[in-house]
Amino acid sequence: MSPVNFFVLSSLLFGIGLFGLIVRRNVITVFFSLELLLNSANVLLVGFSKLHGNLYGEIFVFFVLAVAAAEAAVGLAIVVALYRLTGSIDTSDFRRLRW
Amino acid sequence: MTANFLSLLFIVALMLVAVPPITYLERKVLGHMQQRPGPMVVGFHGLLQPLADAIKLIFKEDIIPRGADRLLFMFAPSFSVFGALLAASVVPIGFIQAVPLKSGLLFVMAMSAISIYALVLAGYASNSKYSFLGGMRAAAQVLGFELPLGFAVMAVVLLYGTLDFNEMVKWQQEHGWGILYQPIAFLLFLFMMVAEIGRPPFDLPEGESELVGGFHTEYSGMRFAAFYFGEYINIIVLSLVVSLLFLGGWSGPFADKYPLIGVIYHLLKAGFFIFLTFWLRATFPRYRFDQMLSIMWKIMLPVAIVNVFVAALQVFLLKL
Amino acid sequence: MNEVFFYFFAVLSLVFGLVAVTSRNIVRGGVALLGCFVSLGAVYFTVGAEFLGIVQVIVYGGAIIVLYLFALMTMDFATLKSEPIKMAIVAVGGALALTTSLLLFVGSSGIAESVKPSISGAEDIAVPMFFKFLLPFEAVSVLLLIATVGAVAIGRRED
Amino acid sequence: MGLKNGVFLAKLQDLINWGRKGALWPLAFATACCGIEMMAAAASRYDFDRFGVIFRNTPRQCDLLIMCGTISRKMAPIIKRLWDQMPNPKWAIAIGSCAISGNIFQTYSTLRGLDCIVPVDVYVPGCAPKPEAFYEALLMLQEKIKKEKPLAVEDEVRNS
Amino acid sequence: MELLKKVSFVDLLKGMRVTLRTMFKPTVTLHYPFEKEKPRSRFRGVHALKLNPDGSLRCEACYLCATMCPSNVIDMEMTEGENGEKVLVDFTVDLTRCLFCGLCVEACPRDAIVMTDIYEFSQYSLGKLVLHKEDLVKFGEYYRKWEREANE
Amino acid sequence: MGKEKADLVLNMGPQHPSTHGVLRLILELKGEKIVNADTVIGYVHRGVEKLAENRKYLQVLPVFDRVDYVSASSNELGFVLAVEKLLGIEKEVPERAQYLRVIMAELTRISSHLLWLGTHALELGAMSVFLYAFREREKVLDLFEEIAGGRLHTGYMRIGGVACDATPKFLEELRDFLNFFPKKIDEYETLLTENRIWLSRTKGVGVIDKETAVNWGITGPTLRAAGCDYDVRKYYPYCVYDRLDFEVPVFDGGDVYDRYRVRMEEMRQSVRIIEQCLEQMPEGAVKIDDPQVILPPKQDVYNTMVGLIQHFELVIHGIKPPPGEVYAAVEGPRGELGYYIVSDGSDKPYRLRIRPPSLINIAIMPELLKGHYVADVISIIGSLDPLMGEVDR
Amino acid sequence: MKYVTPELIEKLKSTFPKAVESVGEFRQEVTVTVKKEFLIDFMRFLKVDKDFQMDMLVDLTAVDYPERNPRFVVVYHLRSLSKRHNLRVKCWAEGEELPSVVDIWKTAEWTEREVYEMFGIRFLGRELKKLLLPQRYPYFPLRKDFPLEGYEEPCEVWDWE
Repeated sequence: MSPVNFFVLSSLLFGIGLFGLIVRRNVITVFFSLELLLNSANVLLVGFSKLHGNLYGEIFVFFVLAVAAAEAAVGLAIVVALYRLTGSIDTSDFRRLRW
Repeated sequence: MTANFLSLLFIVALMLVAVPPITYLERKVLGHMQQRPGPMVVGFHGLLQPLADAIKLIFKEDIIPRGADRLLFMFAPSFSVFGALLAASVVPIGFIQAVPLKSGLLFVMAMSAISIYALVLAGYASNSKYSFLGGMRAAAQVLGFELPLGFAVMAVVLLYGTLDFNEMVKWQQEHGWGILYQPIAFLLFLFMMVAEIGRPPFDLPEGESELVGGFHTEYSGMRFAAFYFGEYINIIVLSLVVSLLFLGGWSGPFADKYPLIGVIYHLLKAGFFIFLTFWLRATFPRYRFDQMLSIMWKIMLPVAIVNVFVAALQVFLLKL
Repeated sequence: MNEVFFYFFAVLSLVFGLVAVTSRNIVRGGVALLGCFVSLGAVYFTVGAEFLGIVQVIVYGGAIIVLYLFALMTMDFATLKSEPIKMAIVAVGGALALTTSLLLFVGSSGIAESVKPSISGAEDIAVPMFFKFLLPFEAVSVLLLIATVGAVAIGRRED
Repeated sequence: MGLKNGVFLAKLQDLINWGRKGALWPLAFATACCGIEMMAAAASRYDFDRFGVIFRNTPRQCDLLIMCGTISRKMAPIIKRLWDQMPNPKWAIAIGSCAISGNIFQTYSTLRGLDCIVPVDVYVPGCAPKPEAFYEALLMLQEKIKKEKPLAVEDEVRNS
Repeated sequence: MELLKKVSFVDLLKGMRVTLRTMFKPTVTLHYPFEKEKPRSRFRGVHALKLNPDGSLRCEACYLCATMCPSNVIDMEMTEGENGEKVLVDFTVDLTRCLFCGLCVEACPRDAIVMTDIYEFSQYSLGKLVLHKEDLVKFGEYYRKWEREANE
Repeated sequence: MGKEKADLVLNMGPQHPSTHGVLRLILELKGEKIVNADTVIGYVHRGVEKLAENRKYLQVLPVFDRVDYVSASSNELGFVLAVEKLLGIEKEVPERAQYLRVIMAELTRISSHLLWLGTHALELGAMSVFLYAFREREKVLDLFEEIAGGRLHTGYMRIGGVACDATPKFLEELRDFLNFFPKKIDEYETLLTENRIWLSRTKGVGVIDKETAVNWGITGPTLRAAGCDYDVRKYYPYCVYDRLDFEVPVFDGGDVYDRYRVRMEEMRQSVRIIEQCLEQMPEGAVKIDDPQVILPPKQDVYNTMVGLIQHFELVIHGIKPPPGEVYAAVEGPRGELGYYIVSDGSDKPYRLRIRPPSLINIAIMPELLKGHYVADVISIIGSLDPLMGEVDR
Repeated sequence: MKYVTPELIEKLKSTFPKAVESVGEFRQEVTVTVKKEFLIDFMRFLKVDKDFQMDMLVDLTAVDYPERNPRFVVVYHLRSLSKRHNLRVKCWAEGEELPSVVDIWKTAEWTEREVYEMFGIRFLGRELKKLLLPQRYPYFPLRKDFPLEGYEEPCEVWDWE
């Protein structure tokens, strides 16, 4: 199997993630886009890992997973707290620096 | 490859075919535990009861409530069946195994994590408050039981040193059943299994008397039946897994020479756990939502973690 | 055979990913994201990264998306405004995304070797992870711990 | 439609009717006295489960409305709504004098019977009827279901 | 001790023992359409008009049962006979409203209206639930046979 | 801190598996926690009090069977006692009738508590207890059918006595029942009393303390679970309760669990009372000998002219108590069941008021539910044991 | 049922010489009729006085006498759990209004609502909603001039609220 497959998949995923990140103003969707970006990196890592025949890339994916989980936990906590305060999850509503 | 494909067909067929008799058996067992006979009239001793139920459900009007998220509403029940069937495909029954995965146990856990989405999405999509609460409970329940389940499994995995079901059985054939080494993990796993398939005393997402029907309040006809299929396939799969993990799977006298006997052993052992779920349903009240979570987090999780250390100690001391 | 599966799941994951970021309904978006991650898990399977695929499904499917959905359910959907979409932003975002992916693609292509699928189970991954990469592993676990504590601290309201 | 086709349809019809009458799931709903007898009928001594009858709590999964007890006018719109929520095909049994005609309670606040709001298939007199009478009504309803033509288009029903 | 109890799941196992033991007990179910239990002798079922041994009606149309009935179930129609006595033309019992309280039986001074042990009387239509004289007399025949059996 | 904001309004009932019929609760939830609750009742309001004003004393009796359909005999007894008090003949009712009344009332209590136990357990998920309780309840209903002819609506009491004497078969079956029933109570208790799930679901849930309970006018097992020993049978004995030796179970937790224990203990005490009644019951008539009040024996009606005339008189003109007003109460399974009758000297009650124990017991519910979880709602409703027929009348 | 002793009635009369309209006894049941303006004081006294200690309001209902004026009499059944005695207090509802006793006994919370919807007697100083019938129901069913079968009322009265 050609590694190009992985490059294509990864770059397209990255593009989709970036698109969402720029266009959407819904915080949750922005988080979704972030997850997609992380995953595009994962795909590439797995591809290279199999390409080189060692498992370091796969191990790196683990670390990415852990970071993603941490990001989701903290991010969601912030979003829920913001929602409680403002009643909105729209990024354009979060303008003030303090309440 | 062909053998694998045949096994896959066999297992899927077995799962789908086994569900109706199990519902029948459940009604019979429950009935007798309550001094009543259960289904009696449709067919000899009610044997055709599941068939009648199925025919009725197939030809029942299918309602999608107004205001529901149509796509997710239609899609959610199939999640439950697909997740359960995927999990079933990696579980060996005796010598029959469709997909010999290296990390089979983990795959089963992953798939059961997926099938919980059926409940959550059904609860969300129904646009009914009861369903919604049911869905919330399902989501919270996942967060509750996944961790202790993981740790309980971790203990036995440490002991066996593998995630492959076949290796596990081989280990147990050599050293004796896992329940002898890890009784606490066995108990924990039983509890979590009941919680995972959502049976009493942990049938909170359904919560018949509190939430009317929980997540399936708004479902009728075949979509409702699909939930049942998923639930019962899950019961079968997890019963098979418990007997693999702790009761030596297909090991037993003569099982080496005649693999078919092994299959029967395995099914019998799993049958006991299926019976156990009926038994629990007949006997126990239901936990409250917050109590269930606090049991999971405050009792089960610490016990499971300590148990992992115990398992490590066992491995260290016994030089297994 | 594996290649066919790879293409199938890759396309599936892309479609789901696109749905996830463009869907108006956040819950549907979440489900699409789940589909995307599961198909990515299947993609890993096709090259033999079996353990990783399962972990992907467990972590993303079993934990992260459930967390998202759970948080979403505590919000009142009626109050969530539907966002107005400005074509200018869409155009700029699309262009930017396209160029970036093109750049990435161009930059990484040109490798002649081919990928050799080999099955990597738990043990294969565990050995280098716990010996060679022990320090990063510990660091990541500390990060997770801090994240958990932080999430709890933020989530708690001052009653 | 050829003869063979007709026979096949007739057989299929029989099968559907058999399934439907073998798995009647009533709504676990009662307003008054007869509801207690309904519970008794569902309990061990009589055991509704023998006939494949399982009580469902949500109207979406029900085929049968067993109306037990007095229907007050305040309750009537709700019962109508429950009936509308039930998916087709559905049947209704009026148990006891209250559900048939309002019984002795011919007062300012009671409805004169279930058939004011819902088409009733079987009427069971009694106040409260013995649990056996519930079974008789169920058997009568099964007889009625047997004669139905679930696959027939409406014109055909009109012609026949 | 408390802890031991908790850990050993005694409380739960005890309950499970009860259900398991019950499973092997014979069922208490009455298989209704196949086996029927006779109601007790005082059971209040569908009404009947009793007949004299010579086959004539015992009812003298005194209206006491209709007066006593709290639910206005009973109605009768009569004409004057040849000798000036009242002759019952029709006697209706409207089962749709009946309470089955038995007060009519108590009120009857001639022991003419009685309650049988018939409890299976479901109908497809409301009209059949209004019993007329002929039905009541038919039930009266049944009652006579039943009474004789009870006396034996 | 002020009123918490609710984020979900849940409309529980009228059709809901565990609202005991047609109670409707409007719950304002925050997560699964209730911040505000409201009760809507009246879905089986049948106008019984109005109906009673339009029926004669003799005719109205069957209606009260249907008011509290689970404890028909207690309701009849309350009404009958009130009318007898109005007539001033409560001392003249024959003793055998009094004992039979007590037996019926206590059997009713058993059957009502069994129904309560079954449904309450079913609501909390213990399915078998429901069916076990109904298994024994069938035996009680058989007894009712044997002595009175009706399973639910016994129609056994009469003003001035009871409808008919007990048959020998009834007494025999009753003795059998009393022999095996205590064992069955033990069986229920093994399933529930020590069960940790049951304990966690019921202990400390829905606590009502004594002062609150008295202030809200709560009676019956709910009051006794809160530590007050009020029981009409002990405080103001009617029938022959002053001659019987029994205890009133009192617990002082005031939570759902204690209400459960009170009811279980009450069933045991009921068995004891019935046993004593069977021992002490004298032979003799079961109806007062007064043709103004009760229909003369059938023998007299068929054979004597006097009897026939008295019979006609009573049926057509009915009982005519003197003008006045009385309040008589019995201890029903749910609490003090009172009948307040105002008579203007005619054959119909001028005003008849039933003091429904359930109505007054569940009035506290909106207060009580606050701060509990949705799952607790059902256990609290269950423990208060409201009967909607009686609440709405 | 034990009712309060004559001495206690005397005490009542001496404490509230103007309030007590009449004292009646029928079948050993004592009924005290109280003037409307003294009702709350009288009730509070009955609750806190150490000789009475009427800590439980057993029942609250009303009787309609259409030919009299005022037309309705509200009947309170009081009980002392410690002294074990009862007392029936009556109060004629002049102008179909009475002060509410819900502050003294919570039992009145629902029973007053019921009396309001059945008779149309308004209790002052509290929120009154219909209890059993729909909020839009226009009649008061337990009044004597209301027929048993009721009047025709528009259908939407019964609609689910």
